[in-house]
Amino acid sequence: MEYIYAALLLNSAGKEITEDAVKAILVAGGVEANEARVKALVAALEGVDIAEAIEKAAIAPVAAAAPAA
Amino acid sequence: MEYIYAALLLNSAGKEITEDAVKAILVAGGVEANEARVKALVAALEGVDIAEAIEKAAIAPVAAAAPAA
Amino acid sequence: MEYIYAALLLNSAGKEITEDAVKAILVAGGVEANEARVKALVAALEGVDIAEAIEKAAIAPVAAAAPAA
Amino acid sequence: MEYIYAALLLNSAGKEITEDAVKAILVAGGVEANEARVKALVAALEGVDIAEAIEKAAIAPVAAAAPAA
Amino acid sequence: MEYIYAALLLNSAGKEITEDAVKAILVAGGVEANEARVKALVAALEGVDIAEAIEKAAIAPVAAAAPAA
Amino acid sequence: MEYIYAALLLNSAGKEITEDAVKAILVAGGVEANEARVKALVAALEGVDIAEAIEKAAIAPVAAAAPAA
Amino acid sequence: MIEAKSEHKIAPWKIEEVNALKELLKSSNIIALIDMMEVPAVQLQEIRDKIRDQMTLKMSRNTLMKRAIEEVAEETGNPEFAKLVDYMDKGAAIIATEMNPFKLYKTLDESKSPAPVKGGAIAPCDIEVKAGSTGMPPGPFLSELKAVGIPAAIDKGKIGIKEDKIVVKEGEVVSQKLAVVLSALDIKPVTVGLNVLGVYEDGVIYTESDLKIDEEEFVGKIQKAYTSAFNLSVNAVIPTSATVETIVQKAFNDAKAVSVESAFVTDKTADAILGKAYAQMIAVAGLAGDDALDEDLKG
Repeated sequence: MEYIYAALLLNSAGKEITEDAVKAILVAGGVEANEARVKALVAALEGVDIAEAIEKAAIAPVAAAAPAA
Repeated sequence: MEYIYAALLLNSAGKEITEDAVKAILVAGGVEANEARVKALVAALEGVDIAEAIEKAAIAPVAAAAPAA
Repeated sequence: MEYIYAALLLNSAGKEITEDAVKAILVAGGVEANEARVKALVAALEGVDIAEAIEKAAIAPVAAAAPAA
Repeated sequence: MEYIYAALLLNSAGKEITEDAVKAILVAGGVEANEARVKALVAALEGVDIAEAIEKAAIAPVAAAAPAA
Repeated sequence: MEYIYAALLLNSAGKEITEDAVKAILVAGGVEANEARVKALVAALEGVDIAEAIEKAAIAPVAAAAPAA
Repeated sequence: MEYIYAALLLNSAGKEITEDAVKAILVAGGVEANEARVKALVAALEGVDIAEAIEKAAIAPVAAAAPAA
Repeated sequence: MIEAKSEHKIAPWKIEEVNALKELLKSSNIIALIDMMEVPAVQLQEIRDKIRDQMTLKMSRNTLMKRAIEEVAEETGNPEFAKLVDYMDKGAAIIATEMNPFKLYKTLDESKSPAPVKGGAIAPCDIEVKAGSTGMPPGPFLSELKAVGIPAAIDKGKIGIKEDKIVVKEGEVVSQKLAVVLSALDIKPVTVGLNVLGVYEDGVIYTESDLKIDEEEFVGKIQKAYTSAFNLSVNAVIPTSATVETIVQKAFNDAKAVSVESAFVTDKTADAILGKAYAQMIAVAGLAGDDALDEDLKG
């Protein structure tokens, strides 16, 4: 999950999620950054609305639980 | 939230959560590290079983949903 | 998800999940295999117990539902 | 599960699920494709709205757990 | 599910699940036995521990969710 | 359970569950059909709504899964 | 055997009776022997009225019924039929019907009605007397109650029972005195009606234990069979119309689980992975204390 944490850290700080930025954070954290994973992650997150994804995560289970009531 | 993500990154990478390590990550992420907050975070997480807290998080949303239902 | 399905297919067939094997499956499926993603997938799955991850996912909802009840 | 993973790989890639396509993927994965199983699977999937089934899968578990209470 | 019931009947009676036996049962039940499905059934059950497969809860919740909703 | 499987086979195939039909299936499956048990089955099922019983069973697996966890 | 000895000088009415019984036995495909010993006349009449259209009921002497059954078995070359006499009991009667044995049993069972327990009988269940007024004025009944151990007293001018009490346990003998008291209290702990001794159909004799169907048990078995089939279909990946959707969902859930567990982001799982990381962050933030948190997280 380190890669994801790095991406969310950037997002939370209002920074762009770039390969270099993710790598820099991982390295600073003492993690050997796998080039391909960084590339793949950045590519996969392109076009993902992170704020919305997080919001959904916070709400989704609740919404799902509703019919259970 | 950046501070917490930094701590999670370290934890996930099996590193110790120290002030220096957290600061290094934040700086790499382009975040200005607030000295007091880093101190507080590291102090607060000392002796905390993060793995357990994280595990609970996986279940929590649903449990949390209950009162909402 | 094509990449994951390719990995699951190999795992289910008792084969090793290698970059070449994943690529071969994707190509057979008419999918252009992205080198970085294939590499990232194989790297990401290292250290993941697929059977356990699947089993956990199958049980989790039920376990999670308990406190909601 | 190899057969269904192959089918979903095709679906995920936006390809048609045909006997030949499923077989090609299995063979690429080093799995001996059983002609009859491929036929039966493709026939069974005809008329199934996979996208809809998947969508339901994402939400269902929590809701479904309720009657167990 | 006729095919599955035929297989379970044979299994429950301690008989071997062969193509001929499955077909005979289906025909006796007035069901037109589809050659490919019969073959697929027998092939799929090869190497399967039926007792175990019967007990292991399939993620029915999803299917169940529909009427429950 | 052979008798029940025979009945469900007929039900699944949209056929009427008669003594003769159940007996024919059992015999085809190599099971010696006990006259009294066949009669009892058919008589008992006259008062049972199979569709309803099955619908309820579709929900039950969740409950069944819980102790398995 | 008395009949054997007196064969040559058998009374004409007996011959007539046996012939009538034989005709009845031959008239229907399903022949039942029932026991109507304990049925009071009033109830018996009610039951006869209820079943009249569906079956013929005939009482006779056991010896004559036995003879009729044996003769019919012999005349029709059906030794299995003769075995019905093994189920004969005192108070037996014959039912001839076209109703299948299971339906017959159900019909007779449903025609049973509650009745008072007789003195000297075995209690079929725990018999309880409930607290409350008996509605009876003070009199000798009070001491009758007390005599069988029921705590009673005069309350507001009537005899009242002070507390719930089990007066006899299942399997114990009901005393004559208690039977009278229970009857006076209008407690009917037994069900009376026609009990099936044996039913013959098509070469098979069914007894009560064969005929007593527990529908719940069948429902349970059906559900178990269905669940078994469902599980097998999904777990062995043998798609059927009832399970193909679940199989697809299982495969998808497998893929999703592996994607999330490995943090390999796909378009279908980005939300789940990011959401998981976010939820973990929130969980850890909850442990960290306000000083460690930024404004967004303070709450």
